[in-house]
Amino acid sequence: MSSFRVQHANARVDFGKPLNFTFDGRRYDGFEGDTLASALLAYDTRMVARSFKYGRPRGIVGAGAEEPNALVQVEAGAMTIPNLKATQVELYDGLVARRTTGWPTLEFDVKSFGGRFARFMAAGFYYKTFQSRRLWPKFEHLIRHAAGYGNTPVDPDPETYDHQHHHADVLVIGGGASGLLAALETGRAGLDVILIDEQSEPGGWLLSSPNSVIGGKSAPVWIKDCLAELRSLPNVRLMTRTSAFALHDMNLVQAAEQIQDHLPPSQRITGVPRQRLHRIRADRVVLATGAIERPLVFGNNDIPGILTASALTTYLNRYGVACGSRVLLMTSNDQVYQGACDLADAGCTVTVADTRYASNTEWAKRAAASGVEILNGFGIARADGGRAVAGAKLVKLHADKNEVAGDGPYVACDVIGSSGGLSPTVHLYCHDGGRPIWDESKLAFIATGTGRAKAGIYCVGAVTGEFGLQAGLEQAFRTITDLLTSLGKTPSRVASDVRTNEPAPAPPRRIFRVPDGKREGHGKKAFVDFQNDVAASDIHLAVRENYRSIEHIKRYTALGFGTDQGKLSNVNGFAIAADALGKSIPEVGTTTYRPAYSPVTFGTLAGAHEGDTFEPRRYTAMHGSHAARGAEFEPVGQWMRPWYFPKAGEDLHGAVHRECLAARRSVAIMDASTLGKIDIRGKDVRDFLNRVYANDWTKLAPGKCRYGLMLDENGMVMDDGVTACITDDHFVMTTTTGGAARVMSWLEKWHQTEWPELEVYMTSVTDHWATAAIVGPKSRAVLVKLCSDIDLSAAAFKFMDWRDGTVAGVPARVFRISFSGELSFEVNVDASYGHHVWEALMEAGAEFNITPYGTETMHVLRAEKGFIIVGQDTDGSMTPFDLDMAWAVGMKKPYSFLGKRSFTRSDTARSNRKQLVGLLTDDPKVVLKEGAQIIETSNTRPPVPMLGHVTSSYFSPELGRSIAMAVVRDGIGRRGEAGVKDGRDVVYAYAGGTAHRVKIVSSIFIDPKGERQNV
Amino acid sequence: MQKDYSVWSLFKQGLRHNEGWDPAWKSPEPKPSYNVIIVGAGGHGLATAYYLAKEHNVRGIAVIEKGYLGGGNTARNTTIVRSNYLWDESAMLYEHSLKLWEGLTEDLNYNVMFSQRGVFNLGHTLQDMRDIERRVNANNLNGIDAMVLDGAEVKRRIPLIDASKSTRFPILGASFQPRAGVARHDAVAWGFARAASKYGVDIIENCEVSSMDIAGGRIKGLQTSRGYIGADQVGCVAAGHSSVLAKMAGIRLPLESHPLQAFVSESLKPCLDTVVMSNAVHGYLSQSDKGELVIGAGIDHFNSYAQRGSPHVIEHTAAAIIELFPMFSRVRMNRQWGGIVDTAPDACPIISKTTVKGLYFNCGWGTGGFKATPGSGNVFAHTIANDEPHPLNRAFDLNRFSTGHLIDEHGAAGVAH
Amino acid sequence: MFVITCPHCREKREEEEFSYGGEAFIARPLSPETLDDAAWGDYLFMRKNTKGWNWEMWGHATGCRKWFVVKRHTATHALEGAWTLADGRKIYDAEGAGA
Amino acid sequence: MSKPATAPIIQSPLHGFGLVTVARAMNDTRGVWANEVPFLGYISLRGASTDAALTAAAAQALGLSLPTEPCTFTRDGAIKVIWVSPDEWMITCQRDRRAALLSSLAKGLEGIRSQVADNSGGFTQVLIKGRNARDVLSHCTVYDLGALGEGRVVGTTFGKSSVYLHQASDGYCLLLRRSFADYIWRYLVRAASPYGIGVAVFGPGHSGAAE
Repeated sequence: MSSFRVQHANARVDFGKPLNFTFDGRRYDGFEGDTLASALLAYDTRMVARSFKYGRPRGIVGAGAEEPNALVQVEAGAMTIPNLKATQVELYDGLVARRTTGWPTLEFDVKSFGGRFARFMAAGFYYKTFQSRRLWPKFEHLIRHAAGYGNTPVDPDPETYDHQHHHADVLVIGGGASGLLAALETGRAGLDVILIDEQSEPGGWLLSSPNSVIGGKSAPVWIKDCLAELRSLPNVRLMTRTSAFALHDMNLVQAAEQIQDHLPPSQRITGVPRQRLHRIRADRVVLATGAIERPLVFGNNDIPGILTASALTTYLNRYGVACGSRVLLMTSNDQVYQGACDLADAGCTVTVADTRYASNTEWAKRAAASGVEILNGFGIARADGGRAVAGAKLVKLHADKNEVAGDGPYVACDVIGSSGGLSPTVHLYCHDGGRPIWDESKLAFIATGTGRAKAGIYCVGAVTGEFGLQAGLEQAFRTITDLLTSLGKTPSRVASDVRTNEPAPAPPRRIFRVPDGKREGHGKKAFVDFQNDVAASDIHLAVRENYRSIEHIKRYTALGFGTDQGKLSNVNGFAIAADALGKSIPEVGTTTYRPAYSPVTFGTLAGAHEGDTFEPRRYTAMHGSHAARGAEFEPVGQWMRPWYFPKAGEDLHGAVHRECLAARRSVAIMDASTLGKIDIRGKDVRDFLNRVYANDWTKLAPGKCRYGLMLDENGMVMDDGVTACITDDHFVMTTTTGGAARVMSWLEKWHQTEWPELEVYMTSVTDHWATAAIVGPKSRAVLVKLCSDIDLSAAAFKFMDWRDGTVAGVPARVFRISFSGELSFEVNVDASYGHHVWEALMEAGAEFNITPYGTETMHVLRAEKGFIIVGQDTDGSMTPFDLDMAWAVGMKKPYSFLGKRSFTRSDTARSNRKQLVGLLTDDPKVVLKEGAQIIETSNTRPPVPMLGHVTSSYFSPELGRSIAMAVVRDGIGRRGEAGVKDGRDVVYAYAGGTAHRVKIVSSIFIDPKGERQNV
Repeated sequence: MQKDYSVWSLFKQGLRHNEGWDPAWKSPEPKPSYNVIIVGAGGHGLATAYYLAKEHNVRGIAVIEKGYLGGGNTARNTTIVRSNYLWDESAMLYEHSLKLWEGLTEDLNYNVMFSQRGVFNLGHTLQDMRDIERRVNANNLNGIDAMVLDGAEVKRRIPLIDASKSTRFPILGASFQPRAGVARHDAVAWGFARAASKYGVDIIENCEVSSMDIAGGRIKGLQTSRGYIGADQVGCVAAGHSSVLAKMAGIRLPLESHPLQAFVSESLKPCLDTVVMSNAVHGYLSQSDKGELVIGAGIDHFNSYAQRGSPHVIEHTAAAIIELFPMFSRVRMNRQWGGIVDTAPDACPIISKTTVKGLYFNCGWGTGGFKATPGSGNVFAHTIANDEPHPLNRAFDLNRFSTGHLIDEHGAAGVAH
Repeated sequence: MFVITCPHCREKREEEEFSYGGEAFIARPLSPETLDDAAWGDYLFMRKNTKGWNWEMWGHATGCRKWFVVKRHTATHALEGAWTLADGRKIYDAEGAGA
Repeated sequence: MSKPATAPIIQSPLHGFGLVTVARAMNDTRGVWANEVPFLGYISLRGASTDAALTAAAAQALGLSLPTEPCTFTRDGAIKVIWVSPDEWMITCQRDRRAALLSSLAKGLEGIRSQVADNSGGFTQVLIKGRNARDVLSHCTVYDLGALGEGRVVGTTFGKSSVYLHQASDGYCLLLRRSFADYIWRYLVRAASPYGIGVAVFGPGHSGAAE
């Protein structure tokens, strides 16, 4: 037993509140405030994972978001979460976690055998082999199953997520010393401030450094006082467990809040989301994101029990866990000394191998006082131990070259911590195009405090390379002073408030890869990126193979592509690459990061856009009636339209057959409310319509309606509908259901941008009108029962007329138009009465067995008449002439209407374009597949030239046979009634392997003269 | 001469601590002039150079690149490869490309990890299903493998998908192309670079074109950040930056450059063995060999050259994925990024000669360029070598925007590639 | 993600309230019939696709439903301003951006 | 044939949720209280703010002035005029006032470039009150609610839909389109669930138009 608990007062765990949990099937105890990692380490746990490529034993390395190895699967079943970092999992009672690597077991891992051949599996090895086309799929199967960490749940997520939008004057990201200072100063100045911190409590590194003193207060007291004051300010909002994972243009920050993850599933509150996406738009963003310690790179540096020095300090001071009793620390800087002293004071034997020949004298004094042994000028050549570190071989380093100068002692130890210096957490700074710069004195890519102030981005503390507490606070104070001054405000503090007990810093040694006296690749593997098994030798290999751009190096070796986003590996990788390339680090390039800073669930990103609220469903005023009558619905655009109304035991075809015959023989009724309706008014309305429609509107008289075709500028049909002339300067246009919004903004755009001089206004009245289409020979008989103030007689109310009147006691506008070819009335009323009028019509029609029908029957009825559906019979490549609808084009109109000019282009003017025709199969029972391709002969051996395709196809109950519409090259000229010779009217319709012989005919299958609608 | 890659070379080099590997490609200084300069060292540009040298015996070829090779959309796409397009012209071009994909690893002696795991294009509405039927029948008559599957069959083949009727976009069926799949994007660029380099093609990185030397209606050379380079012929394959190059030659293109975003999840154990695409819900995904869910988002509607889009696009895409796979709401996004796609009005590419003699453009691939990489390079090489389009790209010239002979693939293209 | 000040609502609003309308000030030819196919095709399809300061149209979809113009840098996403069509036109012409 | 015996039955867009039957008096047990304010009159008016004749005639016809300041509304008792754009307003009123207002507008605007359209079937209103009303809205819209002062009204997003939004006494008023009402109500209820939502009885004094 080498690890042990140290129950000191400053620990952030509550030793009075024991919790138990399970890892990999074994039960453990921990305390409230522990993370899964700290609790496991307290049990001396070393190996928690196997490495991605070689299956090497791996342990916990860090204490937070930087952790590369300890990826665990938490909970099971629908609640399971893959790939959480044990260092970020807050312990709760009954927590169940397991490893995500190591097969069949952690102890006995198959991959580790492959690992023995690591030298044959260097970076990019799979690009160089598995080239057999036959064998690759088998290799790939193996690779896929060897890769991957946790498992996705297989059941739908029982928890929910949501979004919240915020707007603030100042957003401070990071609740460490500088972040707290920034929030206090801006808060005191009366600004709207949001402070977010990713951890369960603010404090940042101070939580790991309780012996620090700020302005005469110990760190814990200083934090407590800051928080108390922040909470007392109404203009400051403090959010914990909230990780800012992306910074976007104009200071929009996305942050993910963990609302319930730290609670046992049994204690989670239903109705409260599991996680929440905060979208924060701030005038000024203050990045107080701190820095992350990077380890030094040395042989076997991935053996479990080798952590970053700062992690060792954190586990001791914050969680009360000494990770070992014989501690070896290796450093290039001052950072490890406080921890070294604390560990020694806690009873550990501590040796510091300081790669510098001269340590910081003040720290050396304090260390000596705590009984810490310091070996100056030494580094670790190689660590020993299999699944737990047992010792390390030191070498004497050259004073100024990173080379071995001589032999060194062997140090037996049960834990190693190393520090190569700090790397500023510049991830967010990079997201919106910011570029950190390399500072050779600080050995870090740093963000500048006010360099991006113009964009409203300020950086404070360690993220700017001011790593010491004293220097960081001073820099933060200066920067916030600038920020406040730019707003005409003044800071409340005086600099003395941030004086600390920190010794003046001594310069660090510039070292990343600790030499072992061997050529790179000859000694023990020295890992740079643990999660992707990238060793220093892999980087050298990449360079050797001319992958010299840092992006190539990263991609070829996978450096920094893990879920830790290269937090530990990036700078070491750069430095080693620079070495290999013989360049300086800035010459290699600047490090940059993409969102997410730390992984965020898809659920959080989606928020409430899920299930019922994924996408709007629009309903008409009659929807209740349809649902009550058992309608099946079809989504059309955002609308839910009745598709058909099955009676008991009826399928689609049965219902449609019945509905069609009702419309043709008696009376049927359809909800047409979803059609777009646009009220257009103004003295120039006819001129306007003449420009946006192909038709001529000059002579349409009040009281009359006309069908119109709307074209895009490319000359292709984009929408259609009936437009009524109310008065000379007032028209009402109808559009397709799916096209309504598009047409409305199309018309507005043309009016606003091209023809503002036209006196016309448009208003959408789609939602105002509810529309019932009463269709069939008996429709007049039905309507007359409910409408006494319109003369409905054929003579008085002609086809394509409209009238105002009253239906079922409700003011109504009735159109005598027909999309079925039958006598038909479309009754429009204030939608508030839509349901009432629908029910009244059903009641009045009962004696004629009035039959409600849906979109499917509507399609059959209109196809029998050869009426097109835009979007089904057209696909954006059909002109009015292709549709044989020249009658709807007013070529003589003075204004060159939208799309007209395009007609005369060579390809558009071609005679043999695809044209809309009707098709009749030889076998009347065969209903062609919509989407069947038209070919010349029955030969279907590819490649077969295609003439067009079937756009609409149904069985027509009226005709007792199948009918179809299709677009066919030169089709109009090939129609049977055109008297074509030698069977040019015969083609084949191919679908799913079979070709049916069909005749090309007119697309009007019944009542070509259109007499029925005129009765 | 460069060593071949094989198990044996891996073994031999392994024993020598991997110190004996050659550079994958050479990085020479630019020569004063070349017969052909390809501008843009993405997959398409490198493939063009490779096929020019290999199939047309052209020598004196340089590929110049303003950044690092393969750093544009080649490195930023979601790697879907398929050929189930609607219109003959595009179907034939993409099928030509797919055939090349099938032999590419062996041809390049570089494993591009082409994985023929099939692609599903989901249908959620009756019109979706009509369009799928139409496209699949056209594919079959063009000799392209494709089939229509119903909702139950889709569920059987993709166990995690939500096939319930209650969803906002119920899955009515899908088209399925078995030979389609995914590949390792970087490997394609590196493989072509290495193979082209073997043929003596000069690959010159960090070399940005600042102006074009055009005299008497003919291209003479390029002014670059690494000096003037003469050329008899210049092929521009610059994707999002095509309009910028065209401007230097006084040519206008029907292109708009938009951000196209994508993201990957953390690495997971295998949970999805194919590629799923849905235009209706605007999401498409596959799982990489490394275990990451690779997810393509919609394009941002505004023009941009910033390789950065808006977060709500990513959020909507995550929602779309959850609509298809509800359990993935607990999976986490690890990394997101953006590319710049050059979109044409008919969602089809432009592979064309221009009004300037010796100057050619290959652009407008929009959201779908990756799948075409070998085919695009192959026909473009032919176009340059013969100063005449290959039969497969004749229809993709610039004239179609005045004759009106557009090849509208919005249906097949959608957002989803 | 942008914040745009709608020149009609005179308020800063989030990008999601707007829809992008493409290149600004592409005037419809006054007499299309007099253009040859190339010129008509140019009007229909050819675009500047500027890398740099770009004059573009945005519509305030959820707000006033008005179309207006924005000057935005397509490489940095910097936004210089938003104007009504009329006001924007004056600046656009003054800059010679149409040339 | 004569009119049917039964008088026409009016139905509001949120009828399907049966809000009337579950509504109760507000209390402290819920963070937010909401309900539909149904059956109002809605009139779309278009014309140029800059046209003095129009603004004068409209003011005359309505008995209150047209707001010409962007994103504001004017109110007089039960009539409210909402600025939508420099050439568009939405007038809300008690349903029984609609016919009178339509005809007085029609008469008053005779010969003036304008448009008047009855949209009463197309819209409804939802009132949201309670201590967390603003929190709930911050989940639903991207708009900066801090900028929404008294007397201001904005058209903005609501989930993937859109609404007109303004403050109402101790709460907010949403003006929305009929066909989107179902989606918006579901979205609202979901957003409110962490705070607890109740369906409130808003007294007669609480008609949306009076807010």
